[in-house]
Amino acid sequence: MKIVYVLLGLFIIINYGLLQAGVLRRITARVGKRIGVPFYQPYIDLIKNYAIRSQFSHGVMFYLGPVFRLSGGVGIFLFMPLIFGNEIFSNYSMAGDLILIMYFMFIGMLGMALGAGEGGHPYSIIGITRGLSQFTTVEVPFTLAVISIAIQYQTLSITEIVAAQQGGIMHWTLMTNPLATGAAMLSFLGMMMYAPFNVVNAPQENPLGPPTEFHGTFLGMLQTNRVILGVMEAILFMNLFFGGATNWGILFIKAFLIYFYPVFVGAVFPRYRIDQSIRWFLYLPTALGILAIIFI
Amino acid sequence: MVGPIYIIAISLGTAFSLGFFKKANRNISFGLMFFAMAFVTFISGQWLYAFLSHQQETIQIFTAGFKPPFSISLQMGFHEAVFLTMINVLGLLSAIYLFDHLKEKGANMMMVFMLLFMGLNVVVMTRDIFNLFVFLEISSITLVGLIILEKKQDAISSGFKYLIASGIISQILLIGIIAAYYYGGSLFINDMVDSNLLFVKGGSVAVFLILIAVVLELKPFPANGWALDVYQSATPGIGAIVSGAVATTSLFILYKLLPIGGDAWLLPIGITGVISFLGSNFLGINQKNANRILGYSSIGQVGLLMIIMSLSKDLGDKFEFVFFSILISHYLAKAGLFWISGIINKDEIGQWNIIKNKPGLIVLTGVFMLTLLGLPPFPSFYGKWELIMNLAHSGNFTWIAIILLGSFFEAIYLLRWFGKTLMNNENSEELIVKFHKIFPAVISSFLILMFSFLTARWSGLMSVKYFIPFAIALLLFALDFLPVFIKNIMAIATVSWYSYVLIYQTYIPENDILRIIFGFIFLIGAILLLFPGFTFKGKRRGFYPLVILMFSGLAGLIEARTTFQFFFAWEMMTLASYLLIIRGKNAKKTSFSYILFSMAGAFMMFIGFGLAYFETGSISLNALADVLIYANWVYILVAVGFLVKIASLGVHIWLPDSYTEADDDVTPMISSILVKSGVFGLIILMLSMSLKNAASSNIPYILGWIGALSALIGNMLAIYQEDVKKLVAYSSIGIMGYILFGLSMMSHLGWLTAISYSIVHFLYKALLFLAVAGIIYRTKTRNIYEMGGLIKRMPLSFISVLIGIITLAGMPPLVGFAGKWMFYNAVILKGWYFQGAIVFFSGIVAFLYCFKLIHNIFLGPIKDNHRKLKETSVWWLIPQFVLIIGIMIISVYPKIILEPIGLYLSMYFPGEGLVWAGTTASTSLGYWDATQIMMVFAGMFGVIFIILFLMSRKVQVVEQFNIVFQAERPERPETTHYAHNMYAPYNKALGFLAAPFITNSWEFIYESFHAIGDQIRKFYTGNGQTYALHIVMYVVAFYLFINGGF
Amino acid sequence: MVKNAFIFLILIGVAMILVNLFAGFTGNVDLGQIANHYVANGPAEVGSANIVTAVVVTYRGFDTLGEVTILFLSAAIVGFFLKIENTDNTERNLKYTSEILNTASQVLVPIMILFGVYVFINGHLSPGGGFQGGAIIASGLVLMFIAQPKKEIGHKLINIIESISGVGFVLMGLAGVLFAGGFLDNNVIGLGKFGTLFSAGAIPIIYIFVGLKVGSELTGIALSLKENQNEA
Amino acid sequence: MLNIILAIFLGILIIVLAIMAVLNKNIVVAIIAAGAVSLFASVLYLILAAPDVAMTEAAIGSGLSTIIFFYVLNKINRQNG
Amino acid sequence: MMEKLNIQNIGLTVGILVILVGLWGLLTQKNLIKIVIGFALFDTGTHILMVSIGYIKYRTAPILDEAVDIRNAAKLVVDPIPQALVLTAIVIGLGITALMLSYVLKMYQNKKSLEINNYKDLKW
Repeated sequence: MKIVYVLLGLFIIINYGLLQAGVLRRITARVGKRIGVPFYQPYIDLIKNYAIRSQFSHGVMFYLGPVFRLSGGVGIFLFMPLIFGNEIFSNYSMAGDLILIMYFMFIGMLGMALGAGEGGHPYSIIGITRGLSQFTTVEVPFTLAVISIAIQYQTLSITEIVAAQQGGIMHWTLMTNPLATGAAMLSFLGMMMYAPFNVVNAPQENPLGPPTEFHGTFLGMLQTNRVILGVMEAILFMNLFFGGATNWGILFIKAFLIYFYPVFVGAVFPRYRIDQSIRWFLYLPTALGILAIIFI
Repeated sequence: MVGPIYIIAISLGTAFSLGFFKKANRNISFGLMFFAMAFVTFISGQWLYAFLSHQQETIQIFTAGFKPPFSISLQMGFHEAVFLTMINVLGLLSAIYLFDHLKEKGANMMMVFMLLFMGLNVVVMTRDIFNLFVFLEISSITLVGLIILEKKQDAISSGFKYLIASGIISQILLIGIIAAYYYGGSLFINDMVDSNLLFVKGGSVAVFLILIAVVLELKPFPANGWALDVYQSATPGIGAIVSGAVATTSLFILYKLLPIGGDAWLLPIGITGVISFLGSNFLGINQKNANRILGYSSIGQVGLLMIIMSLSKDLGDKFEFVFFSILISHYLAKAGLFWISGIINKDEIGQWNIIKNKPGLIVLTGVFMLTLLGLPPFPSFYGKWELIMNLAHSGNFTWIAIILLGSFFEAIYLLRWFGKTLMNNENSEELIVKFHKIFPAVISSFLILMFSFLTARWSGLMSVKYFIPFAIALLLFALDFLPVFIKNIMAIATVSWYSYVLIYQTYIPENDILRIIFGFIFLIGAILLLFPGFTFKGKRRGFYPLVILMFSGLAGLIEARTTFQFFFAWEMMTLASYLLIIRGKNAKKTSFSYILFSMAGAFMMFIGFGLAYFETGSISLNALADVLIYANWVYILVAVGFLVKIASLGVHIWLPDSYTEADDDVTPMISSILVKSGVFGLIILMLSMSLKNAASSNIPYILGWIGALSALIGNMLAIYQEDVKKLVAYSSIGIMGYILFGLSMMSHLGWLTAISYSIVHFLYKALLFLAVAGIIYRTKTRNIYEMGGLIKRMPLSFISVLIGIITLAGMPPLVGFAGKWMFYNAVILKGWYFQGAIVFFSGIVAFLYCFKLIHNIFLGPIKDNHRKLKETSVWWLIPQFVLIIGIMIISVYPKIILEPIGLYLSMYFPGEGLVWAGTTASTSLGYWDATQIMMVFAGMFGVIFIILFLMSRKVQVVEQFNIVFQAERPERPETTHYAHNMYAPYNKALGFLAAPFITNSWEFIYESFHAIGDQIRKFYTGNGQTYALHIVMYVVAFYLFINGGF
Repeated sequence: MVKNAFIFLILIGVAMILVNLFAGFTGNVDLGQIANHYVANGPAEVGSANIVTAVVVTYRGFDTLGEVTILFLSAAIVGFFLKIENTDNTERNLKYTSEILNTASQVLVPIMILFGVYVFINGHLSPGGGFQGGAIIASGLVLMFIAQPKKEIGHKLINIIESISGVGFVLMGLAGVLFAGGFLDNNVIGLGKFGTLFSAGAIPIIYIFVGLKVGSELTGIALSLKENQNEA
Repeated sequence: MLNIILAIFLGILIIVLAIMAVLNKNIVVAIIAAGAVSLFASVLYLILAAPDVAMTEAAIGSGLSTIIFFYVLNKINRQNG
Repeated sequence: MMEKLNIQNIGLTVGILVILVGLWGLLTQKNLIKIVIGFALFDTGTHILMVSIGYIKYRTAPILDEAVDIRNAAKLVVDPIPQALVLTAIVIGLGITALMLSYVLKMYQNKKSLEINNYKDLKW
């Protein structure tokens, strides 16, 4: 029975994510004085990709890469409680806490990187290098923030963290622990890999990049994952810092706003080089994180 | 029984009658001489036997039929018998060794040779001081004569220096004697001791002159340039005599005459010894000439023995044991080394690698050098232990520090030298070893082994069962001619038997969780890691005895119940691992730094144990808990030894290269098993000390920071490595830092993390190194940029590495995550947020090199020369898959290890453990259900995989892009790997963290030592006159010092 | 110069030590216990009128053995040392010495040798003994070498005398162990009448050995150095 | 008293000769001076009631050792020329 | 002052001075033969010292001939022991001097130099 609810939740999240992606793409286009794609464009892309029959593979790991990637995304979904107080949509969050989710992010990255690696394309390794490098430093402020809120709430269970934030906006971590929230939100920019931290994606923008390697069904899986992952990360931040959600409506709104924030920032700032972004994360966000721990 | 007077009569008679044989066949002369010397040896041995076997009384031999003091008397007591036997045995061996020299030079030199030993014999026995002077002159004249056995210009001029110096010394002695006669009225030593010479004005000066002359005979630093030149220039056979017999005799003179000076002279003698010991060992570091090094070392050892003599009061009834065990080690080993030096016949130690292809000689050299260093199981080890412990008991920590410092200096040059003997040898000069040259050295090494056993038994510290590993190692050594396959089976059988006895029969019934765990890691691990040995062809000479010694050392650590046993096992394991590492082709330099750091750490530990003994008076490990006053010191000192082993930041620089350069199947042993000895040591230490001791509570805090920084720096360095073994090696530093951090948290969860992580680390590090080694075995390269695309060729290895790095990186669902999760909880509960954050950051950094490892080896385009590669040998794969199974079991059901450990720990850390509900573990902070996660993951992965499989039915496998050789030929091989230097941006941003400033600062220290030593030794100008001046200055300075003139 | 000044300072230190050594020196008034024993009982125990001889040969005879050994060793080493490398040097460039010296030596040498023998045979009665006698003999022989460079005394002869006397000395010592109180006890044969030539037990015999031995050794040393000198 | 004066005289002579032996540039003179030191020392021994020592010193110290010195010197000079 | 002026003290003083002069020669002279001469002087000085120590005022040599009454000898003769020791020491000294000289000779044969500063091949 659980599985049915979980799948239901997954279905909702995927659809929501696709829509959100479409809407955001349109918004950014408008900001850039372009017309942009229709909001349902992600659906079209997805379906098209899954429909392509011709497949090329470079080997087992190449084949399994997208599986790993999607498993990572879905895994985060599976272990994340979605709606507070709702037994149905708490998924498998009883199997592990916040730490599990933090570490589950690695699985997808690893699988993807391995798959791309077996493709043997130089751009893929460049992208992987950049992604991994940046990711290590992005995690620093986030980890500090997590420690800070763990100290604050004396728990690592997401459900309990959300529970502690109930009772109005003044109980949100945003208010009770603004430093941690600040640090985490800065690192969120890096996690979402929008500008200025999207040099990671640069190889993909190249016509010869990994998207050409991973195509068809593979690409479809990757896209699915990206949709899920984006939303889930937003939900994670929502749960940790913005009081969680007691129903789907609030969840949609909050997730959209949180998701919109890196997009907005990305629309404003130019790209950093990778070594610049590494340093950047280790300065201001990390400092905030440290302060968050000191002043908790 | 043959009276001792016949020693003299026979020697002199033979020597005088050799004059009849001057023109006769030299073999006859030699035979006569040898027979006489053998008989003399027999006489002394017979007396020794009499003293040992039954209550033989000390006897006096009166010459001329009058009682002393009216005539000269000789004394034969136990001590005399011991020394005489030593001297005469050396004489016999030297005679064999110098056979060709003596034969070439004829009867004259044989007389001289023989009379040298006669002189030494009388010097030992005589109780008349003027007689002592006369026979001392005999021995120095004979020695000068023997120096010219080899006609070298250097030898002649050094003989002249020696003559001048010994002439001055004997004149000083003579003046002292005549004045002592005037003031004391007797030349009989016993009378002189009883008389009140010291209290007569002038009489004390007479005593001073006599004793200073004796001290000068011991060639004290710095008034010893003449002696060093002799050591250097004389043929090494003479060096053996000088350091073995003459120095021994001189020590006996000091022992005999010291009572004249009374207690007031003990301290000055001790200080002289200290200056000699430290000074000459320090200068020895700079030497390159083999015989001169041996000379420095001899002088240093004599200094040590002088120190011991001056501390005889503090050592009490252990004095004899300490003195004798160190003396005999020095005597046998130094002579042996001189003999080997003669065989090799190369001045520079850099050229000693000529023995590279002579395993026998290497073993002998090793035995002698390690004996000098006082490593187990050689006699000096027990001597040093008793020395340090008894000094500690009476609180003489200054002396302890001095002794250990000097020993460390000595270790530096001896070990460097040992390393050089194993250097690769390009020139194929064949070394001819004559039987009569090698024979004495062989005998000497046998004697060392015999005394190892005897001193061990005599010390009462060792029960017979500790010799079982040695017996097995010796057996394997004797069976060294067998092929690897059989020896490997034997080794596995031995370790299996050992682990059966220890773990199954002992620990499991006792339910001693800690020992079960580490027994498992050490021994079961050993069995697994011995499997790849089957892939080796040929004999692998010397490998298996060392392996057995190393593992039995590790087992000994677990077994140890006293600090002695612990230290013994520790040193043995260190030694064996050092020798294993040094077997690697280019491992000489790095094994040197390994052993230096280890020795320094061991010495610290030694002092720590001494301090504990000082306070508690017990050498039981449990007694560490009773240390209160010096708890912090003990804690720090002992911990340093362990920190070296786990390569914590600051003392880590030995590790990467050692791991890298060791043999491919040795590396996993060291990296996954041996380092755990440090962890085990820390656990034992902390369990015994910190928990019950509030005073030491801030040390874990420091250790915690060290651990965190080690984790960071180790991982940071790992990501830039292009050598695959080095990469894994650096990661070990990181992981060990992680474990150290866990332990130093001093909480239930921290320890649970650390201990379980020790197990996990063992599993995946062994797995990774085995996989890597298996790959190296096929690809014949360690450079990561020369690999690539191997996934299709070696899929099984790929799986191993994949599992290994997933575990290492701590990704769910594998068991690595358990560590991370518990860690978070522990850190937050403990409140060590920043250290924890650093450790986390480094954990993420670990992800970088994990990926590099798997990607650059297995993915991407394959190299042309690897296209035909096969999967690695099954012997590499068997242990890998056993380990994988282990990892999987623990991953699915971590409760099986975590729960018992938790129970065990709750004895020490009540509360704050994991609470188990079914398969869910929880703390007050969070929860985690490994089994469920695994199931969810597996299900999800399977579903997604099936979806993909269904949707992409016709997959066409294509080759990768080959972008490498598109147009130009690369100039450097590394540029042919498309992912070379993949973390360049990271280096650009955070490279400063990986700057080798620690290595540089250690090197700076080492270089400074050299520079200082180089300046100091300039005062040995080589001018005989200057040396004479040194002697006179030494006398004056000593006089001023004694009389408070300074 | 600075170095010499420094050495001077050091020597002042040595002087200070030596002066301190004799700071308590008052000059003897009486013999010490041991010396007293020697003088008082020496005639009875050893039978030698020359107490120094008694001490040298009997009471401290062991020292003398060592001393002879030292000379023996020096002779051996010097001989060995300087013999090398000029074995094939047959061409000898001899120079002729003056007539007077030549004649004088012919007269003097036998007298000196005789005197030497006298000195060591009478060692127990009058000043002198084996060393002095041996040295005198050696001097005589050396004088002969100077005067008559052609005259040869073979090393071989010297060696044999040296060996025989050395072995004899040791055997006398052993005889003491076997037949009397200990090594080198001169009581192996009767002490004889005090003050006569045939008295003092084995002392004259030992002194003959010592004299021969010292004489041959010293000659040997001189010979080694002399032989060497003729080489171009 | 006469003995004392003689002893002082000998002593001064010995010391002067010793200094000469050490400082004189000419080695032949130095050797002779050293031999003379021994010779006068043996006279001093006679005054000190040590005829045995006096004989020995005269025969060995001033006699044989001087000769040996000269032998060596001679040999060295020949090699030089 | 005058009572200190006896033969014994003169002997001691001369001995010490000769020792010092000998040492000076040993330590400062650069010529190998002169060094050996210095050593020989050092030796002689020691012997003078030793003989002086055994001396007793107004006594005769320890030879019990007609001049000395045997029964009262202990009151009449000087100490024989230092003399015996000196005898030994003189001979030993000769042996060592001879050895040194032969070394000097050999060194000279090899390098044609009597300068001690030229024999510093071994050092440090």
